[in-house]
Amino acid sequence: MSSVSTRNAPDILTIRGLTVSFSGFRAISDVDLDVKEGEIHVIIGPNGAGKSTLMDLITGKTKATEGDILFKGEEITGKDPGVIASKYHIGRKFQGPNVFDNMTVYENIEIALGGYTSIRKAFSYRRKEKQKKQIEEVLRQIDLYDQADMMASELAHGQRQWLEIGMVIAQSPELIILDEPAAGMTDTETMKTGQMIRDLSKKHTLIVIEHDMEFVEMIADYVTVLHQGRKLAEGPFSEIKNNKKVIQVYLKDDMDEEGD
Amino acid sequence: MGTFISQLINGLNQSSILLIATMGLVIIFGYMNVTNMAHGSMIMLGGVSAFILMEVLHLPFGIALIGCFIITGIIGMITEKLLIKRLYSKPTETILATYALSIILTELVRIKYPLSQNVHMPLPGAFHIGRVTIPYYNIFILVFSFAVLSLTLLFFRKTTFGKMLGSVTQNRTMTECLGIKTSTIDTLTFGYGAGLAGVSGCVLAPTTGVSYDMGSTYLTDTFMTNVVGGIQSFAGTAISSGIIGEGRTITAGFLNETWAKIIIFMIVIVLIRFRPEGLFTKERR
Amino acid sequence: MRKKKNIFSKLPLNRYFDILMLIFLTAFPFFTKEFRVEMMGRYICYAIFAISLDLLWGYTGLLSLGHAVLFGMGGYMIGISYQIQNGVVPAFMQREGITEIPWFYLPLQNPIVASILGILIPALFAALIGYFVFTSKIKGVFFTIITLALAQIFKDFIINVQKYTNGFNGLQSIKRFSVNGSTPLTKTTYYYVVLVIAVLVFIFCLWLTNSRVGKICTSVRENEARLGFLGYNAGAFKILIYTISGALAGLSGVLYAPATSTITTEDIGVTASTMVVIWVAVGGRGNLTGAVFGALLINWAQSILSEHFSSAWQLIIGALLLVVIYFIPNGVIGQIVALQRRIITDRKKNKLMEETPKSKKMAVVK
Amino acid sequence: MKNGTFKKITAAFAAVSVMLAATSCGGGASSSSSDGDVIKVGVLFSESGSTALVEKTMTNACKMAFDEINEAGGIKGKKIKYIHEDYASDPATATEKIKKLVEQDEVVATVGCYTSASRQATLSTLKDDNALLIYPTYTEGEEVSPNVIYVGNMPNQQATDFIPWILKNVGKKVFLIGSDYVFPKTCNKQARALIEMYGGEVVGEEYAPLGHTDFSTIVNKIKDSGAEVVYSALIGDSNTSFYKDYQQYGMTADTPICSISIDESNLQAIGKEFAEGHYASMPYWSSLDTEASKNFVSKYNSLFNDGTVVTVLTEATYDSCYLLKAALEKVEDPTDTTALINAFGGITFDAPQGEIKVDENNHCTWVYSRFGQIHDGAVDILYTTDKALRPEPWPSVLYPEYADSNFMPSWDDPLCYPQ
Repeated sequence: MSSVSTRNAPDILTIRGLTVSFSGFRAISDVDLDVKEGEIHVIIGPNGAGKSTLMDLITGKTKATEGDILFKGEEITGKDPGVIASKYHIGRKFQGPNVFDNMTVYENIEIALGGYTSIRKAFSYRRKEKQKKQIEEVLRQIDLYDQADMMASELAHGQRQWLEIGMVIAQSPELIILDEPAAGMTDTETMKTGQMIRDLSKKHTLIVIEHDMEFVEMIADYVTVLHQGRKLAEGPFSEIKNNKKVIQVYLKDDMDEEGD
Repeated sequence: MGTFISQLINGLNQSSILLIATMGLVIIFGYMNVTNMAHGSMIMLGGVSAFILMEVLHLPFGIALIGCFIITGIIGMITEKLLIKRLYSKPTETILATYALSIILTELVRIKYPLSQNVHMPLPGAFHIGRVTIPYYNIFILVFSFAVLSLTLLFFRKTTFGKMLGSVTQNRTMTECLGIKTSTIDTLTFGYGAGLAGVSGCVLAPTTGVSYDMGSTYLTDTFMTNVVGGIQSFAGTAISSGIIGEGRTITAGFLNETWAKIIIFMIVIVLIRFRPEGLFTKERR
Repeated sequence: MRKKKNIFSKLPLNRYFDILMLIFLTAFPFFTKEFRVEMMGRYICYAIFAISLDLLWGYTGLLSLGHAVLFGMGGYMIGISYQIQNGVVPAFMQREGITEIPWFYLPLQNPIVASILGILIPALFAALIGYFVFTSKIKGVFFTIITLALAQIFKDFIINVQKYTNGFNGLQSIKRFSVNGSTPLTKTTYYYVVLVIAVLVFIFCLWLTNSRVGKICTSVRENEARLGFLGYNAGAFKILIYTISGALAGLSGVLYAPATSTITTEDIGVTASTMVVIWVAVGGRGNLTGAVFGALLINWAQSILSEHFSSAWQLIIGALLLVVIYFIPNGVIGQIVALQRRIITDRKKNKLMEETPKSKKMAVVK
Repeated sequence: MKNGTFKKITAAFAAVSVMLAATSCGGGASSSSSDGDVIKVGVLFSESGSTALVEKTMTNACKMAFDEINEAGGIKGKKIKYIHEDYASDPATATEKIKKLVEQDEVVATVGCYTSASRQATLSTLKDDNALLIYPTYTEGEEVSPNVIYVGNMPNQQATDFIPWILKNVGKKVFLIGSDYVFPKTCNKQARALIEMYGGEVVGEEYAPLGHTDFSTIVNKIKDSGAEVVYSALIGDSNTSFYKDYQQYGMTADTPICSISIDESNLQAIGKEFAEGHYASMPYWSSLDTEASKNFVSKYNSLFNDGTVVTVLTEATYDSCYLLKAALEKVEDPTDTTALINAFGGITFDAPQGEIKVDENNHCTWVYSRFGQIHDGAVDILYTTDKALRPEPWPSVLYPEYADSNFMPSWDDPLCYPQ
């Protein structure tokens, strides 16, 4: 276990010895991870470090070869995505906007609204004041209130990213996973997104995957660095920033990439 | 027992027919991800080309085989350029467009050749072993389909061009980065798949005769075979055509043809249910 | 829709079109010959059939090439019913040496029971196939292939068990719902019965597709994987919609067989299944209007045009389909709806820009 | 805003009324011409769909016959106007089209339908509207509708002479095969009874799905059964594969196939070498060496160069038209359907196959029985009945109880036809 951990809150997500391999290639190899309640836990690492795969494992998209994932002490390893989302309240925003294109913004949020996912509940769902208020609140949070009746496909890129964040919020999850939420955004939009995430952390725990170091600095409570499927380092951002191994492996890589 | 053995041998014939008819689909459906509802029509076109080459122009069977490959291959390439190119990653539109194409091809052939046409048997005669008869032509189909299978495998695994085809279909963006012109590759691959369908039509022509609707029966059979074997797997397709061909023939030996079809279909559905990625494919990422 | 005073409160154009079609169909018997009315009645049955496919394909994105199987099941239920009225063993069974009505046909003697079974059995069958297909990892195209094979096999099956189905010759003399030997409904009355049921089906589907369940189905079409991460079991919803679609397809079959007085294996095979796909594709999928319009238009055109272009009809259909795919991919009605949508959105965008010029400017400056 | 909507509705209304106008024009044009100097006859054959090809030759035959009749002065000075409708090989469409012909075009009779399914689909309309269909295809029988004249032969007319001959000259152990549907199964049921009656033995019976192409299994079963002759009622393109597989899997014409369901168009597809030496039975073969037949074939071939060939169906359809002409000449008012139907009883026609006659009582037709051996892609006729054979819709060999009542149940029996 890492010695740098000074965090006191209980674990919301605990990962032990997680490994997954695809036809012999170990994409994630023996990873341990603790996410504390209420924190913004940022995962960084160069391309191919296994960040998204790790998220796939947590949300049930990919099945682990070895190891355990515990949500509040309960085993969720190998469960179906639907179960993990509806029963354990883990919401995920994917890399790149992943929304329902030919539906309106309003409908997107409405579908995401947690608690009506079974067939029976879906039939008994009525759009009453309570639901409307809930949806409108989310729309305000992601600043898409005025665009409610537009098709998701008609939104700008950044707005689509927010829409997906909104969908995750509407799920009212305890743990939110955001995969590169600020990718492809203008500076203003990135700022706005950062603020959105900080606001979110008042009510939720967040895992955020990010590339952009400025953005990480802005939001991160705690950072884990992955490299080639292994955990390289973890700690508060200030510590990570000065970690030699990290600088060597990651920051250098990152600079190379930006140089492309 | 006698029935069983003779049916087992007959099954080999059906299996090899299924194999050669499905191979084009492995390329077009499996590798290129194009749900080609016109596959049956392309088999039919091969048959019609065989009729024209062998019965109208009186060319030998060997030349007809190559001719059919070239003719349907070219038609395939034209199809790809005109129709399919604009529909990659639109599965539903592809199904509709290829279905429309199959209607058009069938109707055009029907107008020219409304009657079912005879194509003479290039290899008459048969082996007789006890009560079991094996026509020479069946042995030819068996050998030929495995030859085509091996050639195709060699082509895909060993030649630079074949590897290029493989990599384009596997990872489009990456090969584009490497500066390979994917659109040409796509056209050629599609043409190759269509050409294989044409060859199978040519092989079938002497046994079934040629008619404008000869492809329709093969459409579902070939898709089933391909799906059971694993859509990208030539070896899997070979095994699944063996299973389906043998299963159907042996069942028909003891029951009748219709029930054999129904029973094998139900088994196929159950198989697909539990092995959607095909019986003989390792799970991919 | 939300109560918000803006241009959105206006209905999409296709809903006006629905009303027009309804007016047209209601008035239709007043100015045509009876056999044309009968014909149109048959096309309305096709329209219901097309709606059932639209639910499955247009809304949920599952293309079935074997939908006529479910349609045919409904038709055969009612068809059998009129072969065994009053306990008479039909000639085709007697020919095969059957002297008593088989036990599994006994409940069908009552046409009302047969109609209900004609809806339930296809629904159950769809649920069963749905269970097999949608609880596994089978992707969209595979569903299409399986249904295609199903259509072929089912037709072979019906032909094969000719003892019970009269095989290739099909079933004839299906009455327009005479119960216990009462006089069948007149052609025009039956036309209106079918029309009313069609309207009810349409309203039901309108409600369904605008309900949460319907929206979930649309999300299945849009992005099934995403739906899973929102906590849904997409498979369950797919089974549900396939079942509903099956029931409606069965219902259309139940109505269709008495409308033509016959049901044969031509109505259940691959060709029949692909025809309905073409109607929906041409009319436009995912808005109900297109399905109805496509079914009525193409059948009507076929009937009128086949008097002149009969041998080229299939060619025309093939070409039409290609034109639709490449030039109006949303179908005729779909294209109109999309156009209206675009105009409204453009207006909306302009309006938003006028309202918030400052923030926009800031974004640009920064 | 409201104004815009109104405009749209108006526009749509306009569109609909254009459509309506088109419809009513289509309806009006043909119904207005029901004047006194033409007799309208319907022709109902497919131009598209699976059976279009076979039906093309039937349409041609109608055209040829009616043109001949008109050239010869028509019927009592009135020309025949035939209206062709395409039912696209689909029984439901056949229902629709027969209604159109009867109710809109008001034809006096219709010559048409190929498959039994399409004929049966028209029956309830024929009954409701009291209309007449003249059906030229050979059929399985066991159905007689008061509104249909069956010009095609009944199975007994192919089998009663053929089977004893086979048993005597070819072999006594018979294997029955057929396509998997009503016609072959009914014919084979009758064949089985005849075979047993004449001291033969049925050693096997198999059915293949329509359009089936792999007959190796069935050929193996035939081989295992020790059959001396195969009696076949296979339909359509399946024949091509069957005859080929038969030879490929080591069977020869020493164990011949005796077919009651192939005609000249199938022979062309099967190929000379595979059909050689086998037998077939039909009321008419285009190889028939009589003046009438030769004239018929050459005239057909000179008129139609569309890939079709003269078959028994062509001939029967041609006969149907002439039988209709004869019946029309007998009645006062051609629109009196009941009188017209009654007029058919006992009518004769000197057809290409010889003189045929519509039975006085059961609406079927007396035709010849001819069979022969296939040689060089054509049938060498070995046997012809002296005169036309009596039609037995319910064959006496299976239904002795009907032998005294014109080989059919009474007209009001529900078994008589689907009602």
